[in-house]
Amino acid sequence: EAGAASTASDGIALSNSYAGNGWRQQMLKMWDLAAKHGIAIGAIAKTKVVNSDNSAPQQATQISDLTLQGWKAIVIDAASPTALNGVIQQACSAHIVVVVFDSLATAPCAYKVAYNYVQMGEIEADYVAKHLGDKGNVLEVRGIAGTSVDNDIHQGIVQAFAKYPGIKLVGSVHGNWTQSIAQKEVAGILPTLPKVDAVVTQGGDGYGTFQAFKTAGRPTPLIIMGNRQDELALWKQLAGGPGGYPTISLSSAPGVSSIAFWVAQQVLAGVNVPKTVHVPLLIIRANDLDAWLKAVPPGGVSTPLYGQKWTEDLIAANLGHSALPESPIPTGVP
Amino acid sequence: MLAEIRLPSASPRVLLPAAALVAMLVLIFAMEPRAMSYFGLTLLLNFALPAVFAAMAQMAVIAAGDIDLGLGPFISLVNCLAATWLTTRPVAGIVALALLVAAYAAIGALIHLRRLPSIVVTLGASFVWLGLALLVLPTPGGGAPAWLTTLLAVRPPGVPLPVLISILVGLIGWLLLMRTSYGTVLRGIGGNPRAVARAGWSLLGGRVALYTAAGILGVLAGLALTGLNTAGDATVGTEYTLVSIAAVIVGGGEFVGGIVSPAGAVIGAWIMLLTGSLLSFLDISTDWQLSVQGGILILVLGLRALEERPAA
Amino acid sequence: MAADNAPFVRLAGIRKNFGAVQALAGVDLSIPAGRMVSVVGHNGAGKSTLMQVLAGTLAADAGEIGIGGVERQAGYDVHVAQALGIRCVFQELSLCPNLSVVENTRVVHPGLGGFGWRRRCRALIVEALDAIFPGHNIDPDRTAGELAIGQRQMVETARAFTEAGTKVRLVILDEPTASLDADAASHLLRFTEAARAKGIALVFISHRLPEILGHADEVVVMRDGEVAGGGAARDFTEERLVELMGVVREAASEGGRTETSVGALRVEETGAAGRRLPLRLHAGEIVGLGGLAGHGQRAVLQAVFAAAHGRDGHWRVRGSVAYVSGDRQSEGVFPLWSVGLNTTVSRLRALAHAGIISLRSERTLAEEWRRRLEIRTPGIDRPITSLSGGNQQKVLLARALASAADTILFDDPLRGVDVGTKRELYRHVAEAARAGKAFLWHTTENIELENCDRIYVFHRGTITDEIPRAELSEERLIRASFAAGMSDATGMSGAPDMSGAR
Amino acid sequence: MKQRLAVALEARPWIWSFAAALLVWIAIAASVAGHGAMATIAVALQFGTFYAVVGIAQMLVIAAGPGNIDLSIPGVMTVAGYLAMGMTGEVNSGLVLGLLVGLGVGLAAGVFNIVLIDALRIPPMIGTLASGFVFQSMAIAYSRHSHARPAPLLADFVSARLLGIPLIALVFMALTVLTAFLLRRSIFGRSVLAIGQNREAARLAGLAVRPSLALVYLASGILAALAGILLSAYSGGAALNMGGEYLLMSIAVVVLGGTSIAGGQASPAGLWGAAILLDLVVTMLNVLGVGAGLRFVVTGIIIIGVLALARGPEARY
Ligand SMILES: Nc1ncnc2c1ncn2[C@@H]1O[C@H](COP(=O)(O)OP(=O)(O)OP(=O)(O)O)[C@@H](O)[C@H]1O
Ligand SMILES: Nc1ncnc2c1ncn2[C@@H]1O[C@H](COP(=O)(O)OP(=O)(O)OP(=O)(O)O)[C@@H](O)[C@H]1O
Ligand SMILES: [Mg+2]
Ligand SMILES: [Mg+2]
Repeated sequence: EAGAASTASDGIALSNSYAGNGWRQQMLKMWDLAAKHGIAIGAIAKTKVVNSDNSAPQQATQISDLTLQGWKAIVIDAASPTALNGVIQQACSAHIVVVVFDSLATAPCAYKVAYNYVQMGEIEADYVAKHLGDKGNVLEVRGIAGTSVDNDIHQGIVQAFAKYPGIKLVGSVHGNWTQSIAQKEVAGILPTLPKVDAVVTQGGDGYGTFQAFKTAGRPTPLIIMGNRQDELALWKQLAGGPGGYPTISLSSAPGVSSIAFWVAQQVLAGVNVPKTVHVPLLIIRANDLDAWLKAVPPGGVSTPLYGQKWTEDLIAANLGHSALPESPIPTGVP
Repeated sequence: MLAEIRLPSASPRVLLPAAALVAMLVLIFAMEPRAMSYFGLTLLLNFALPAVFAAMAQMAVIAAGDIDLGLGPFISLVNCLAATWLTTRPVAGIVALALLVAAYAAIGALIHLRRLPSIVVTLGASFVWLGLALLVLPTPGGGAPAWLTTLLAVRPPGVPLPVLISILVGLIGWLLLMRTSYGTVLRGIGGNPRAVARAGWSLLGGRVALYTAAGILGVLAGLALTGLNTAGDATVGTEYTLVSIAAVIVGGGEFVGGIVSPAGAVIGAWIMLLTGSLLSFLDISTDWQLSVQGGILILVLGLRALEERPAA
Repeated sequence: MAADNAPFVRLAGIRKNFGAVQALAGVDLSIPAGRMVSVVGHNGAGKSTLMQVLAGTLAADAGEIGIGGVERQAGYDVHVAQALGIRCVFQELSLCPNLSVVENTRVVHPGLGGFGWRRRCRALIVEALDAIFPGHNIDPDRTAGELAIGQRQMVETARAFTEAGTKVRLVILDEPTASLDADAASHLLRFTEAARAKGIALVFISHRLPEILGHADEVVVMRDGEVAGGGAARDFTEERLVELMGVVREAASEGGRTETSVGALRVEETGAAGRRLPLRLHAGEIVGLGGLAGHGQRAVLQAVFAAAHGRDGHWRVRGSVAYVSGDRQSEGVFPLWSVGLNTTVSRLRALAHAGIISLRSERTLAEEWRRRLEIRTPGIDRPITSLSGGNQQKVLLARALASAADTILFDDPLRGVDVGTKRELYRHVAEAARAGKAFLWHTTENIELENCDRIYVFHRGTITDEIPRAELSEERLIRASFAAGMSDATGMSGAPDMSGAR
Repeated sequence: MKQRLAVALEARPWIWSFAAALLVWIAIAASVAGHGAMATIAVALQFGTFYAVVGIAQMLVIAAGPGNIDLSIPGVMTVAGYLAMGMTGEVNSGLVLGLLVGLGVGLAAGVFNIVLIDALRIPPMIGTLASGFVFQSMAIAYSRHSHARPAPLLADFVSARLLGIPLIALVFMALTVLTAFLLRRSIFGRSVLAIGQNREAARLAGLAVRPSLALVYLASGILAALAGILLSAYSGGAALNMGGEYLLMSIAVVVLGGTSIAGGQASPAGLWGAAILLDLVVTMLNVLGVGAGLRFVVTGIIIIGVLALARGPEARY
């Protein structure tokens, strides 16, 4: 019932711009699981993964090569939102289905599996403001300068805080979504800051931020967490203390690669898919924390593995502009 | 055609990388016969142009016995300017690009006058370029000027555009640097600056000339990249720093002594490009793809050492 | 002013200081057209500095410069000098090693650009090489770095005589024969006569006094940055020159050695494939390696050095070995270090306890050798680059002697050392030999071979003769150098070091 | 007088980095009205230690002469960090094994680099770039199997303070002094500096050229591994991208510290000035709330500016 055309003999390739951090590693793992499953059930015939070393020209070349090799669909986690548009257009012209996800490319012909990062910023800012009672000092830990994800989240945070005159952004550093860099940057600015009541983050930087406060001997503020195992474990540990530890974990899930995989398969199958498929953010609240912690190994990144059926529901919800399905809570991630 | 060029002592330096390039092409053609077509080569070598220009720019600096660690971010900056000002305010864009070339010349002059190590000055400059790129274009976007995208989409008869221009660039570089009399003097500066100065030549002028050439070639690399990408991004060129250095060395150049080869640099740029490409043709676990990239570099340069050994 | 009696060059009261060092203390010099003026002086006397002032590559602090009868001091630089037809062959070789001989020729002719410059340069340099060094065997398309040092010297010398546009009026030759063998040197000296006949003025600097007395028209003796005397060359003798230079030593008579006590075998050639005479060296011996430059002497030294460090099967070497190169820039000095550190670097193991060097013993050792070789420097903490070339060479010699090595390999180490210093150094070598050290001494100056007990003569990588000192004669040396007429005499430097011992 | 000052400065090229760091610090103190200014120094020392350790590694390599440079440092840091954490197994009793394995990885990496440079004669800049790819890729493969936190003892050690000064800063200042001493007084150090000035002369002077070069790359590998282990311990575990920023910064620290990129001379003390300077610059710009673009521009200008002031002692022409 999936669609008119059979995709059993098709191949879907993944072009990934960077494999050098835990999130991307988990993303690749989820791709692998989804693709293996897809092959096992006869949904597709083969897959291939090509990584570039965070270099847009190299990734562009590799996409050209995949085009040349005649893959039916190419799924892309892009090194740059703009730099691949030329080759993506080229691939589209060769009647190849192109799906971009996570770090998107803006080429109009590509299907986009998109998080709403502005919304992510808004949600965390709202949470912080509400929790502080519209009064307090907030430090912002940003991602890699010059990326659209960083700008979107930042924009959402600034927009949301505009509604709360009592909240003051007292500092901003770039933690590059990396524990060690976030730790260093926060530690550097911390001595010059007044009391910090909360820290808004972008994920991957919560643990480092906490370490910086701890070594500086400062009271731990409310830190918005990402979805790395160390962040969740930290949350759990802090929550065990007196008075608990209210926060939320907000992130994009590396399992989004499995959504992108199934979206590509659905397009190949001839299903009507909107050009932009919105994906719900992974939001972990206190009552789900234990379930998530159980499912993610040390050093891992929590994520659901999204299945074909779930993706079909997602597409339907996007088409019908209805509420997006909730991310499944994992029952055990390999 | 490139191999026929008579370079009395440099030719063995160029022959080996040329052989390596042929081997890589043969491997790719064997795995993907479609690559052998006009269309296939166009796709395969699509991004050769920015790489070739970048390699030539780096070569100009290495010819002076220097090294440029700022080239990649410089290319990004050109990309950002081309995707914004050059499209919306062409005059301002052209002036800005001209100023960038002048800035390169100024860096060359600074390095000479204050006797600074180029490696660190250009490292500092790389931060400046990146910062300026972010100021020009805080988030990726903009659009390439139409003439640029059209230019890069040209399909000349017989020979694919990237191949054609690569050969042309190599040829022009060879003519200017290896055949003209001033090019000879410039290489002499890399070999024995004092001797050249004592013969009455201005070392300042020479270095400025080479850095100006590097600036112009860097701008061309950025423009070519913009034409291919169709938009701007402040971090897009970063890799070109190391890629261009590796291309010059793989192509038979040396870090000291003004020993460079334009033909070799072009071949080196192609090798670096195809090294990344091979990953998409070979079936390698994602964990080890980086290793393979490193391994190919080691192989190409290691062969050169084996070949040179008997003479040493 | 009549061109006949006005000299082409008139320098007066030239002064030049380098920081606190006064290199030139008011020098006067005239060079008539068509004459060869020879400048002699001890190391550091200021000869090269004076020539650089004349060539326009150094600006004098004070003084008058008149060229062709016109005063020029304001704005006098290398461009002006070149336009006036002044050329200079500098003491340190000034070729670009990455450029071919043809391309190096272009570098010195700023006006020689444009279409077909390569062809024109080739014609120029080939013509000059042929005229000065017949049978030179240098391929003008080879890169300079591939040439042997003697060949590079030939190229550079010939290059100075090439004419493109401006006429050559004066050629300065600063120790042009220091790296040439006797044959090439005599070719050059013969050529200077032809050049003089064409009206070209020449300045010729050398530490080889016979060359000067035999060929120069006039002699100027410099001492400590001043002119100590001068006049027609025929009025001088070697002893008179040496006296004026201020380096008369009691050792002046010590030309050769008399007593030799031969000890244990130190170096032995075991696999003398294709070599008629195997080389041997005993403790207490000084053995010379003669013949034309570039016929395998250096290869032998390098092979012995490598063998001592365990890397050659054709040589058996007993005891430790030290090497002194005459090419101090590329094989000798550590330019960032002081005189002291440069002296002791080969003796570190003995100066160290548990791997840590004793600075006090190091100083003592360096001071001792500075005193013994009379190295001219205000202190051993001064940078080595502040020393004159000859004094730097002394430091290298001190390094080898201080190293306590059993065998010392000399690769023409007294190149560019003044005659007084040389005699002094000969004495040190003889003394060390008496103390049991063995020397293998390659020299391009045949007269130096008189210091050796035996001489092996090289031709095309093989030893063609073994001459005991008692039988040493210029004739026999020359005969062996050309392999006793077995091959044509044009084989000069044909295959530098390549055919040598491997 | 003026000349004597110039000579004194020339002999101490590291002064400039300290002077610049002091200026930046004054700017920070002024802009926060003194609030927390002392603490910023302690923080800069803490993180500066990682720069300094990596800097010692890179400095030894660079001192060994033109062309010598180690671009594999980030890869070595990462793979050593992972293996050390993994082998330690988060318990103090595993520390010895973890450290041994981690440092062993650094040693092996050094050996690999030597093979590339010495046996295969690949220019170090490219050879170590390529080997860095290999090490990084090993870290990626290993990170699939283990991602351990540091043992508590090690974690405490790297963040411990003595009288408000980070303990590891003191430890590695001592190592810096030792390095300076060895460069000046040991046969190995002398050999490295001699080789750096004139390799052929060093060979003919009877110095052990190839072994010394090998030792330099081995030391670099081990120190890079050490830096990786400490950084992992400090930030609660290894991360795949933790080495990235040290690729070019290790060179910047060395040269800003007054070491000549042309080799033959080293300025260990300057590493600390440069490391603190680079940390404080970032802090200053964060404090001033400068945007990312301007931040990079200012950093670049400071690097070039300090360099232009502290032009190395090597004379040219
Ligand atoms: N760079 C320098 N800085 C300071 N003093 C110097 C420098 N170079 C040379 N001197 C001093 O100048 C004096 C003469 O040196 P110079 O190089 O002119 O000698 P030279 O005549 O070329 O001798 P040689 O025949 O040994 O080369 C020496 O006493 C030396 O110490
Ligand atoms: N660039 C320099 N800087 C400082 N001192 C110098 C420099 N060049 C030469 N000197 C010094 O000037 C003096 C004269 O040196 P010069 O080279 O002219 O001597 P020279 O007579 O040519 O000696 P040699 O016979 O050894 O070549 C020496 O003391 C030398 O050390
Ligand atoms: Mg001289
Ligand atoms: Mg001299």
